Amino acid sequence: MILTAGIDVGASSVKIAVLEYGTKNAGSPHRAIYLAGERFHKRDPKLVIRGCFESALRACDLSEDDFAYIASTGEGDLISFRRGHFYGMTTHARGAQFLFPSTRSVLDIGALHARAMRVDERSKVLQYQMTGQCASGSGQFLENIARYLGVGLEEVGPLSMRARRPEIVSGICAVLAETDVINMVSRGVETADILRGIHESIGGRLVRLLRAIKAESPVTITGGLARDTGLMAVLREKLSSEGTPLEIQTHDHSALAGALGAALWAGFRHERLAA
Amino acid sequence: MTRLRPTVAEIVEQTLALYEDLDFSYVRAWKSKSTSRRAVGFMPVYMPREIIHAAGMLPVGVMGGGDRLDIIKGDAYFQSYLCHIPRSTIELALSHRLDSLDGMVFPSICDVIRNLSGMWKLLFPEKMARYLDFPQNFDPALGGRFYRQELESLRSALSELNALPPQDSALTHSICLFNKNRRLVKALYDLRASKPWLVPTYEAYLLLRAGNILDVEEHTQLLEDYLVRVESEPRKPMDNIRVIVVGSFCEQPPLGLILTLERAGCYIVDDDFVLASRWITADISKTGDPLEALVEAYLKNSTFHSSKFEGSTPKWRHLIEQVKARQADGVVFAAPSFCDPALLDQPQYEKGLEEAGIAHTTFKYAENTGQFQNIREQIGTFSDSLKLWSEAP
Amino acid sequence: MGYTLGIDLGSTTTKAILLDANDRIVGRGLTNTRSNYEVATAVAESEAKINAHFTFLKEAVDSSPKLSSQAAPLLNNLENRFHLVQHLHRVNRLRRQCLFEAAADRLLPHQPRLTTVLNALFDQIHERAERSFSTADVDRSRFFRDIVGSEYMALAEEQSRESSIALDLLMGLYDKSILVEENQVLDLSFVEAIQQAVEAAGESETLTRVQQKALREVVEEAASQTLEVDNMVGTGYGRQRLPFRKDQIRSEILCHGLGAHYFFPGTRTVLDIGGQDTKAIQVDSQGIVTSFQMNDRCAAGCGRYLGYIADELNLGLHQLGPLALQAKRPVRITSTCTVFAGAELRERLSMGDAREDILDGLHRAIILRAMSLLARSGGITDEFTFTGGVAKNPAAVRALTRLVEENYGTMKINIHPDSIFTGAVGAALYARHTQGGIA
Amino acid sequence: MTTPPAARPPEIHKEPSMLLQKNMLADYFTRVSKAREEGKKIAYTFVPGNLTELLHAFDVVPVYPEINALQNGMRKRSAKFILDAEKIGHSEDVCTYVKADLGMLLNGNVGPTGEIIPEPDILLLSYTGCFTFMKWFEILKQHYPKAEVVMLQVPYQGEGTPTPAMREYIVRQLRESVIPAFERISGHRFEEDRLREQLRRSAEAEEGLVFALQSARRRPSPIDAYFGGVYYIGPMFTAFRGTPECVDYYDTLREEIQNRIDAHAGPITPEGPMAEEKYRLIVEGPPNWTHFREFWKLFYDEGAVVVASTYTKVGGLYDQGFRHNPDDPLGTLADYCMGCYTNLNLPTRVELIEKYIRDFEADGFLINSIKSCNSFSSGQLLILRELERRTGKPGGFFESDLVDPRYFSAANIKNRLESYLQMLDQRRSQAVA
Ligand SMILES: Nc1ncnc2c1ncn2[C@@H]1O[C@H](COP(=O)(O)OP(=O)(O)O)[C@@H](O)[C@H]1O
Ligand SMILES: Nc1ncnc2c1ncn2[C@@H]1O[C@H](COP(=O)(O)OP(=O)(O)O)[C@@H](O)[C@H]1O
Ligand code: SF4
Ligand code: SF4
Ligand code: SF4
Repeated sequence: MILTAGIDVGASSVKIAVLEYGTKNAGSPHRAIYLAGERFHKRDPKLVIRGCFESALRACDLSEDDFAYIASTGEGDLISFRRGHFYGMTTHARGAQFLFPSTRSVLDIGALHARAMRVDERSKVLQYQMTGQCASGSGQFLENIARYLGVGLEEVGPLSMRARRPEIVSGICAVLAETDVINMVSRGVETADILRGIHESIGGRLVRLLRAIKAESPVTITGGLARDTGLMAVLREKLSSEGTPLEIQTHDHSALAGALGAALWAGFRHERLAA
Repeated sequence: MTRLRPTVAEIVEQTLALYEDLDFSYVRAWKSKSTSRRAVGFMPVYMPREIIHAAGMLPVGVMGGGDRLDIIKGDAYFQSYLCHIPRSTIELALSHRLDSLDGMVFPSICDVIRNLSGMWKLLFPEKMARYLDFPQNFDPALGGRFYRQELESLRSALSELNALPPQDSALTHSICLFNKNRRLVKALYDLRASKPWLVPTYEAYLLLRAGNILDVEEHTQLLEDYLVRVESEPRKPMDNIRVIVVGSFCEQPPLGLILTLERAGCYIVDDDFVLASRWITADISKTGDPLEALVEAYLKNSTFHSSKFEGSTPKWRHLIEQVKARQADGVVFAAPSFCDPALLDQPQYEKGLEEAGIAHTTFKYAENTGQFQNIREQIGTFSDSLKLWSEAP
Repeated sequence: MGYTLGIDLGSTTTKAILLDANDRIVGRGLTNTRSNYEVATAVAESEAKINAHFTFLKEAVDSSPKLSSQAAPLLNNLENRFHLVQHLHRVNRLRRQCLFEAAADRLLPHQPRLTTVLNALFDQIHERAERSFSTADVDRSRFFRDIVGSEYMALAEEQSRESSIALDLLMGLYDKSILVEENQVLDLSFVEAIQQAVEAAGESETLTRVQQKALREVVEEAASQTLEVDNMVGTGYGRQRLPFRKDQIRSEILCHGLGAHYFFPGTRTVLDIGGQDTKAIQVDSQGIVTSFQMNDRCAAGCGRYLGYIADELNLGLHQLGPLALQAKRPVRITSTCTVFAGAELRERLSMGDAREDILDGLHRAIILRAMSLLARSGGITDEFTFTGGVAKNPAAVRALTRLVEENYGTMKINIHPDSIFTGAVGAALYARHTQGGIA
Repeated sequence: MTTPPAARPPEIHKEPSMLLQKNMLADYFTRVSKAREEGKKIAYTFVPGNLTELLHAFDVVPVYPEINALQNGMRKRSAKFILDAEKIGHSEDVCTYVKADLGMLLNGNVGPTGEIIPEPDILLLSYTGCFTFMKWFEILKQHYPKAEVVMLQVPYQGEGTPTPAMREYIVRQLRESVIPAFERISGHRFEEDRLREQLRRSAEAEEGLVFALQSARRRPSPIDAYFGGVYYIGPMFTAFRGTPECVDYYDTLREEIQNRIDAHAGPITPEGPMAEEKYRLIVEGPPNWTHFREFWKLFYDEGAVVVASTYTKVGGLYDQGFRHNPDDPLGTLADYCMGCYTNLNLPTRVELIEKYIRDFEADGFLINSIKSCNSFSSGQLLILRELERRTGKPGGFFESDLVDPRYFSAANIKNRLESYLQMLDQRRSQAVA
């Protein structure tokens, strides 16, 4: 057994996974011993990453030298203490399949990007599609809206599910959404209906991403928005009613899938290098 | 007189300087050698440059403004949902950077370039601006005949620029020069395909771009120098995948994008950048009527392409052949945003590749894209996926 | 004598202008736009009226033999006090709202601790306000929301560290409460507030008894002046939803053209960069619009872009420009999208690029977009007037000046200190001149 | 504010000609759906530069994918179709007519009227003024491997006038490849007299269309030459040209317009008759189909009447004198193909609109710039400036799409239209003062 770490640097937060990697020889299963994420909150990402990593060391009572391999993913350039780097989709695919071995497609929904991947049983990415250079419909977008509505992130999902008459919106700017939302509020649209409308629109885009890669069931959702139960509900609904039905699954550790995947690939790579 | 071959580094430096020179100083310098010299610009994708050359003029490929040109006035002419190249081309012209060109030819490639020809007529009435139609009917008696008439009419329009009557012998001579040039470009592409670590696409691309502006003989020499010199460069193969890039035939990807592709683990073993230099795939006949030879080359020996009607063989078949010939691991579709010809072809290509079990990936860009993160992630994953999994868990 | 009122309901700010019968500006009102447009309009209008009262007050003080010697400091002080009174009033309302939110069911287990923390927090906000408002230069361009918001955020961070109450929870309470607070009209009349201000001023200033009495008199007189509004016209982003008659609504393009003409009769091209839209307008010698262009619904080309960046850096909007002016090695920003630019900014910062260098690039980016809009509207013709909130930003002005010079040659570039009111002035002019039926 | 369910929208006003057309269209789609049973061959082909008379001469039933897309747009079916096409990999960026058509195909090729549109035997790629047409049929060819593509390339008027070489190219293609292909596939011999007969009727109906279009020179204009105009060109530009029904339709139309002229009445709109003609406008560019009525209403509400439009010329510039000439059947088809609006180069388009602005005494002009259509849209901003410079009339610029509802923002367009019209007002009052 060896120790590996995966550090996923996202647009809004850093996520760390520490893994007991069951090598081929040992034959033991891989086991995550530490999983955590922290948001940058306008602070210097480098410092947050370092701080977060040190908390992990402290919590596991380890030092940097104990690791066989530290891998970065995402904006890994910010990490000086990594040994190798894996691309985001490679790690999310691996992480998702670790959480749910049955995974055939992965939908990673983060702060700025969403990407859909179709994977084989060895978590090889067969096809994928990402969103572009406009943050409309991204996690950050949703966060902004929640802020304008004075709703906490964790309330977004439950509220949206209470909607009765979703207010359909489309393609609104993540930044200017403030006024659109204000307009809706001033027209007396319920908060729940606004949120649901936005979920519908984001959901529509996500479904298109999934369809574009000819996603297969089951789809594992990774990234921070996996926590948004409202969005998940919309996705479930759309994916069961439009085209070939797709089943989706989320895990408590969905948001950490990238870090997990990186730690897993780290172990794999270490073994190959050692061989 | 013996001449010292420039080194690879020098060639790269020279071609990069040419690439970055948005003022086309080379053209000015070339023209300043004689008052009768004329230069004629042409838009992508294909232009029978021989005709311009034979008229004693410098054919200059105008490929937009790339990523270093600020668009100040160009947006005044194009809506946001149109591709980028026409606006940067207009910007170049309005900022007097194209003043050294005595005329422009707009080959038939898409509606945007077609309309640009009319815009040129409205904006710069004092300059020659010609639309050049290509045949979509490949019957020599129909499309061939029509194309010949187009070429004749272009020829006489050119001869008005410097009052020299067209001469068949000159055209034949030009055909020979360009044949040689095409052979060397082909050699460059073949070398890159067989030893991609030796010929980074960054360099190959700059060399092609230089061919857009340099006098053909000078360019041919440069290619020769490069091919000789690069063999002895101390370059080592890397664990990269081999890909073909498709869709970038008109608006060109920024250099940063080409670098990103290479850095994210890809060897580009074929592409459709600066296609005019490779549109004709075999030597053009140097015997007989030279115009007829140009027409025949177009009808029979031109590459498959989005703005050419595919006839009975779907384009994806050609692409699959290319993948096999180049022993590529996969295909990268990189098309400019809003490029109808490239984007409408993509799903057909994709379908064909899928049936043939060839990996592929798709993204869009603009010539002035500055953000490559997304693309890097995507291409990185693509190359990861093709190489990591030989023995994955 | 009647006044006309022009309201420009912008996406970020709502502006009100009062013109007297001679088209002289007597009152300016500015507030941030919020979900309830009527509130925004009402607040801007009342601010304009307050401002008009101060205009009258100033005239009265200036002409009062007993007070004129100390007019400037006195008025300044009075105005600061006045705003402090208003401000504290709102802080208290916000405190009550936060406490109310903290009593929500799901928070019950935390409530006792929350109450303590919130009270401590608001006590400090209160104290700080007392201090900052008494020192002369308060930055009036920052609205209640911004001033209180940044203080709250800083204090909440402190409190959460000390008290183990999650920062997110505290911020959530604030976000909810500020919305409620903002959508109420101020329930404090000019007279009440000014009297409190006079009391306070009387105590602190070294005024003689006679002077104090004189002050009370002029204040009373100014406060009692009625502001009879004959007609009003609304314009701006939210004009369709203003509670106005159709003939009292004008397109913001027209109002901007006319407003720019009011300030600078030689204007031929107007660039307005507001919060949510950017407009390039060509006007004729009468201020009548001949052509215009507006940007798409994308924050990347307008004021919100800078606002977003300022938020990212935890800076006030007014600090952004001056910082950018100090750039030494400007950075080229590659993202178009505001949100991505924000991410790029953070990334570059942590890579070691200087804040001012990045800011310079960001300013240039927004102006480049404006240049393209200008080109689309027909280019730039002498004289050129720059209006809207962003005209207050010196780095944006510098970038614009340079690009205009490079691409259109030298010309007169006008920026008026009241430029943010351009649309409202245009609206007020329409209100006056449509009355006689010259529509 | 929501409308209570009980309150029905007001009755839509329809002119007799509109009802007639509606029936013609319904019959047509029925005919199409039954064509196969009746042993007829089916050709898919495009509107600009279509060879309807020739198809009829071979008894081949024409199907126009553009018209299907348009009709589906008006019936609010296109949004789903477009999404479906995007699902199979088509880009958001490309022409939505193509995507709407592919989407319909993916959904069983059920046409706008609910009847199934049969597969094509022929893909007649006679395309004028747009490259996308070529791509479109390349794609369709993959879906219909049995169909034969027949190419008729129509050269673009790059230098402003059709040259004899271009005309000859088209005529030769017709004679040497198109007609033989049709003879082979349809099993009918080419009968030139049948074609002549058709062309004669075409020319007759064309007179009627021109009467309608020219009637807008009057004040008040009895027609709206854009929103109404798209109906007036319907039979002429599609499957009816050359048929007796087409002639009848234009007779009815003529009578109807004459009645309004006599009554000094303005156009009939779906909201009712136009009250007062406050503005006379020229419009360049196609309309948006998904919100057609909403779009029209914006004009109606403001008293804006469109007196001439370029969209009504995509199927030929009859108002500029062109008539099908039965005495030179193939030559006239060639002239027709080359003369369609989007086959004109930009300087010619500018001249044409300039002429409309003057001839129809317009107060200004508007450009509805369509995201889908590079052929129309690329260069329109220059057209705008050029026209403003030449005529001194202000131009307004809108952006929308043909059949993709995602690109129609009523609020935005309303805002722009209002601002634009207020601007016209201001300039008028200034001119008076
Ligand atoms: N409980 C939650 N409900 C809804 N959204 C959430 C929740 N928690 C996190 N998010 C969303 O997740 C996003 C962050 O996702 P993440 O995958 O960490 O992004 P990145 O890796 O790009 O930083 C945030 O933008 C936020 O909107
Ligand atoms: N003091 C200031 N310094 C710099 N920029 C400012 C200042 N005040 C406002 N702005 C800028 O102006 C924008 C608001 O402009 P404004 O014309 O009021 O917009 P709108 O009319 O759309 O509400 C803000 O987004 C901000 O970028
Ligand atoms: S619309 Fe908004 S979210 Fe989209 S690119 Fe523009 S600024 Fe970014
Ligand atoms: S990039 Fe594509 S759409 Fe644009 S001009 Fe070139 S070929 Fe035409
Ligand atoms: S691009 Fe324009 S002309 Fe061509 S098919 Fe699309 S809508 Fe029709």
